[in-house]
Amino acid sequence: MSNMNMVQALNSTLDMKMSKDDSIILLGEDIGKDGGVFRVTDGLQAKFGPERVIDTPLVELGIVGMAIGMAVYGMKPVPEIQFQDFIYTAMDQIINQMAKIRYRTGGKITVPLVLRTPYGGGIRGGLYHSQSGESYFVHTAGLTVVTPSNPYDARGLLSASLELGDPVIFLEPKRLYRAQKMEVPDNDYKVEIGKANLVHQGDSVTIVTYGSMVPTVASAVEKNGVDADVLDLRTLSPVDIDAISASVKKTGRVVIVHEAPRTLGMGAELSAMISERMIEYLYAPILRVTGPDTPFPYRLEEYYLPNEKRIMAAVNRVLEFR
Amino acid sequence: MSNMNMVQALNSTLDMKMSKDDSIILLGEDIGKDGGVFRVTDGLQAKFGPERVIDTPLVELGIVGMAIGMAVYGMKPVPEIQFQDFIYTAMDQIINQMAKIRYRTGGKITVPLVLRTPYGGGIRGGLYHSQSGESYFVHTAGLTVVTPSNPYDARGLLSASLELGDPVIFLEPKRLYRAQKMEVPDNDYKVEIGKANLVHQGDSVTIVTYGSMVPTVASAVEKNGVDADVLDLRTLSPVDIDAISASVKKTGRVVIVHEAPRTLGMGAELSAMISERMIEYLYAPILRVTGPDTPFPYRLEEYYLPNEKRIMAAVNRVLEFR
Amino acid sequence: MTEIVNEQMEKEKHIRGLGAMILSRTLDKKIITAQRQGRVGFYTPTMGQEAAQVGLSMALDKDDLIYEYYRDVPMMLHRGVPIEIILNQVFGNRDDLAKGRQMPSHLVARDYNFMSVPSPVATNLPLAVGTAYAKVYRKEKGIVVASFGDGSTSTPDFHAAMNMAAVFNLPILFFCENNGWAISTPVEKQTKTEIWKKADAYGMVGMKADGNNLVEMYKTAQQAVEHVRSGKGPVLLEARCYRMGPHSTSDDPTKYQTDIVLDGSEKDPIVVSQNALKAIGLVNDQLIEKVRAESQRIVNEKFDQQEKIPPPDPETIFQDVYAKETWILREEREEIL
Amino acid sequence: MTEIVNEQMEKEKHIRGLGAMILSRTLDKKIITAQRQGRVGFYTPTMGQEAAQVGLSMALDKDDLIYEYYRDVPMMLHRGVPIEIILNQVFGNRDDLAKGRQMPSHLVARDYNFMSVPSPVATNLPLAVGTAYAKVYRKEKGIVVASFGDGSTSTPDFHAAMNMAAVFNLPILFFCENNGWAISTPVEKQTKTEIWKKADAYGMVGMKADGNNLVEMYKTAQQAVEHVRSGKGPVLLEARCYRMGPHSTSDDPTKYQTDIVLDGSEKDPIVVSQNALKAIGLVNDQLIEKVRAESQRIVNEKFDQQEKIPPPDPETIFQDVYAKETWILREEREEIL
Ligand SMILES: Cc1ncc(C[n+]2csc(CCOP(=O)(O)OP(=O)(O)O)c2C)c(N)n1
Ligand SMILES: Cc1ncc(C[n+]2csc(CCOP(=O)(O)OP(=O)(O)O)c2C)c(N)n1
Ligand SMILES: [Mg+2]
Ligand SMILES: [Mg+2]
Repeated sequence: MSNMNMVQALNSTLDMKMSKDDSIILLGEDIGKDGGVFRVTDGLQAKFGPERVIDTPLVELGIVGMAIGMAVYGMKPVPEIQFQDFIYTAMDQIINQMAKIRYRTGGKITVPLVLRTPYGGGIRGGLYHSQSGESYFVHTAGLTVVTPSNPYDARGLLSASLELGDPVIFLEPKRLYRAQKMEVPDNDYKVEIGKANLVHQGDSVTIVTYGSMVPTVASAVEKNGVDADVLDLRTLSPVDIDAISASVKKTGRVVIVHEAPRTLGMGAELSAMISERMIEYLYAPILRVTGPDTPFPYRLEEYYLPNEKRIMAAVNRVLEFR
Repeated sequence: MSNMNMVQALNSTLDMKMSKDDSIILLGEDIGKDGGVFRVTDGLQAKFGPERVIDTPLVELGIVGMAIGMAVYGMKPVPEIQFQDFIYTAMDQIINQMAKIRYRTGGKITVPLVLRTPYGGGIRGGLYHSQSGESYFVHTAGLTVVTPSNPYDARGLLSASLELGDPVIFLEPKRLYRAQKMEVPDNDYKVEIGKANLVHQGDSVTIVTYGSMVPTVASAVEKNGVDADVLDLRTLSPVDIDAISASVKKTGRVVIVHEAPRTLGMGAELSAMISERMIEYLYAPILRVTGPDTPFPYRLEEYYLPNEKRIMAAVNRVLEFR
Repeated sequence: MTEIVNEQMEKEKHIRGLGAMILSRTLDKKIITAQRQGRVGFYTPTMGQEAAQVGLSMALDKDDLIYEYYRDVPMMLHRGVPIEIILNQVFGNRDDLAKGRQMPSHLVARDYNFMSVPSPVATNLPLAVGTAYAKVYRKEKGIVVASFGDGSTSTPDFHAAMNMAAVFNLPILFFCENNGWAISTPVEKQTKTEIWKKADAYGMVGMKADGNNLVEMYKTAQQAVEHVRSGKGPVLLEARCYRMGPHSTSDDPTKYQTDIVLDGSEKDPIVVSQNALKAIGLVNDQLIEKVRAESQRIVNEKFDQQEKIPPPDPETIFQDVYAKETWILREEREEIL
Repeated sequence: MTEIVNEQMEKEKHIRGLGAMILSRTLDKKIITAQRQGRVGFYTPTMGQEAAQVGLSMALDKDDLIYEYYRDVPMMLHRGVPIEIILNQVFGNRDDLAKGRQMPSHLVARDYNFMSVPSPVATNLPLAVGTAYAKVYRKEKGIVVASFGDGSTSTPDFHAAMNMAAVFNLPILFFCENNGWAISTPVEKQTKTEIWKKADAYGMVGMKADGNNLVEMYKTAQQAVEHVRSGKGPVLLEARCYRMGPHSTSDDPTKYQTDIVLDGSEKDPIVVSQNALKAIGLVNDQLIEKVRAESQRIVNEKFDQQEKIPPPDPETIFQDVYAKETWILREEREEIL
């Protein structure tokens, strides 16, 4: 066991996995000498050499494309996109190559890789350093989408992602990078992909959330003594429908919380899944507490991010709904 | 009035608008001499000259970026992306520039343009000539997303889009390009953006659909004598919540039909909107009939596309639900 | 010239090369005709690019990996991809390695070191760079070839791949088959330089080849391959050739093109290459006639045979999205089938 | 040299240029210090690039349009953008033209013909091509400038813009401020050629300038601008300069960089430019001291003044997404505020 934050958890996992498996290669902008702008890859180039921890030119589509080209040839590359906001220049590589190669080759060629990228707001990044673009990936068949909300999960999910054999979009909530330290096992444990985590238990309402919103929701629930199931999805695609169903059938009331904009945010799919398979269990509307459908602001970002007040307003509305 | 198909409707609208307004410029691959691979711009270069109907090099991000650069300078460009499947190479320009310039400049700079692109399956195009990517655009704040389902709407929506003053993603269901001829007025009428069209009226169930699925749904409803409201959304962002609400509050039963994959397809947002604001009116689960969450196949595409059988199965399930 | 004639191996190589060109042309014409008859859905003819591809292929080893593009059937045939694999893909039938999922002309032949084809042009190029990197990392021999058309040089992926290949000094050959057109756009409107010169901008070697003449093409390709193989870094090789057919069976080139090179005319690379080989005494009309007849027999036979194979099972639509079927796909499969 | 000295206008131009450089440097240092004190959220210093920018700016006309990048404060000051506009953006306060929405260093000054800054690097370049096209289409005079760093040349947008500008022969000047670094990546690892030579690959003229010396920079910039203005086509102008500060206030260059150019050292472009102007008798220490003191006074005064302006109204978050507020935004606004 070691006491670490999420950055340290990710860093030590990469270190451990690279020591065991030399098909793992890291590549990205400023990940080598500089150790990444958030320091997730700090020290790894010094340890594993510049051939395995590659500082690339400034071209996201090249980083992603190269990584795919390594993966189809039997390596396990871990490309980093410096901010998720910049990933769109590589979107064609992600949607039309990464996600579709297994399919278009009848399974003859596969793409085992883990694309890491920090996402979300709360660090005064404004329009272009704060985006939560998970919907773009969740909507894309062929991708697996994962996001941890604490150091333990970060380590376990990253380890599991590296063994999956399919492309994983690994979204790191940058606001939580250093938000919390916790005891994390030193061994190579996995957090299963596709399984949610019940972080708080209760009978009156189900709150589904993930990533950066998990601590916010958990503290709102605790502070206000809400009798809630709080589900941390951990995997956004494919989601853990069993965990959701079990909770919703018990509580009959649902609130979904995420930072991404509401329209076609993750909450839309969760809400649709619930209302198409268990509407008869519901006592109240399925509410979403999300970022608004605007670009991400700089100076006023605290208004953008879902907060305790908004979460409690929604929770109270579904609890009081008759 | 003239009798025309959707290609002719689009072509004649561009012709009419360009004759009146010389700030309208078309640009794209093979749109000039060749008239576009679907012939939507046929004859326009001959009429308006190669400076106004520009054959570009093979670079979607350049086409979109150039169009934005024209729009911010007071022109009304109409870029064409040859197949929507290829738009992802321009995705950063769309998400981070087109959609955000008004916001990041405090309204000082605006982007009046209409990006046209054929989308959807049913023409044996396989993985890369059949995609329905509307979700990527609907999720992006700042974009208006429009799709016609017949020649009349095509003309009226294109005309309205050209006057909107904001960037419009104009999705043309290529399967319907030549599927139907109808009488279309020759004048410059508009179909209002943001307003749905009730294409069939009934009291028992609401079927929400758009684009290529409208004829399929309409014929299923008619053939089977279903007592249904069929709403053709016409605009996917912002959707016409009033039309949806009015119908759903009347019928209490909802089926959503689209060709795009189910997960975070348009149906997810529609379902979530309905269940968060009128769940108490619902007698049945909100069902979605959509393409599956796979890439688009070639030889077996008829299994991919929603058909009468699947639509009726869903309709009957919600009608019979107690 | 004399060294070639003297060496039996080189002699046979050229004859095999011409044979592959003729077989490919025969297959091409068969498929185009079949498409007009409604027996095939779509096709991108390869006529006019045979010498360029086969000339390069002759300079490659078995271990070399190829990121091919949709017009590379001649190269595939030359490298020994069975005609059945190609036809199964064209029909999208049950035996198609990709289970009938892609349009014709998007082949899969991993066992022959071809890496499969996406439709968005040039998007394989960055992958080729990654694969070349992996080969070097693993200390493997063999080079990587990435082929593409002249229009593809305008794409973002071309730029990214060229720059990265040079920065990492990788064993990769960028093979531009310049047929003069990108659908209706002539290369003069695509870019304002000669393509091979673009290599300079990346600190890479650029070469130009006569892609219309098998003998000349092979010579230049050998130099290019040798440079790459020896670790001196990537090369951009431009082969000048023709697109003798339409862009695809959906295209009508008469709308924009007046100077179409005709089958059997003096600019036809098969005619040019035959003449070159005849001039050095490697082939004669009799041999060519034999190859032609044999090609026609094989193509007709295989075409009829593979055409009969039924389509894939509808279940296949739901396979190979992930290593394991997700619950979502299971649910969708059960609803749809 | 003598022509310059002889012409009163040119003389004043140079003095004004140096003044803008000094004002910019003063502002830069003020903001960096304030950032360390927690009074400013973030900043990308511009120290070391003043001569390159101002030298170009001196060669431009009022009508010319600039697609600037985040380090172009010196150029903005030289073109007359009020220091208040810059500081309001840095604070993201109520008077910020962009309503406090973007990180500092992403300025809006449309009235001064600056076109605003996205963070994804080089993505303004294709826009610049479109604007240049529109200017030609409308038969307007004036050229378009698009500025960017050395790292930005690796991006897809650079390639797309360069190729299209050349194909359409547009009046656009691609201005690369090569400060040697892209965050921690030295230009030698970014690409294997000199940047100005990349012009060849597009059939465009490339030029290299000493971006560290105002007098030299201005001369080369004049040639480049003259070429573009006369309709001879686009130019890629590379100005060699230094990044004297860290990449941004979040960056720690000591992790990767050893040879940082210090403020006031002999490689500092202000020192170099002062010396050059002194050598031709245009300025003296007294004048420089006066400009310095005056700059400091203005910067201190404006800084304190603009810092006091309160943040924007929360309602602004929901504005300017569309021309008209949608029902969705109205609903969200009502829920949140
Ligand atoms: C990114 C992208 N944009 C557009 C297309 C449509 N398209 C298919 S082939 C082609 C022309 C390609 O020209 P070139 O690279 O010269 O190859 P050729 O077809 O001439 O062999 C175009 C525009 C595409 N496939 N991908
Ligand atoms: C597309 C994109 N990728 C990554 C980044 C993160 N980033 C910001 S500035 C920068 C380096 C830019 O270097 P250069 O173009 O040389 O400009 P400089 O900062 O040196 O002035 C990087 C990688 C970004 N802004 N955009
Ligand atoms: Mg071509
Ligand atoms: Mg730089």
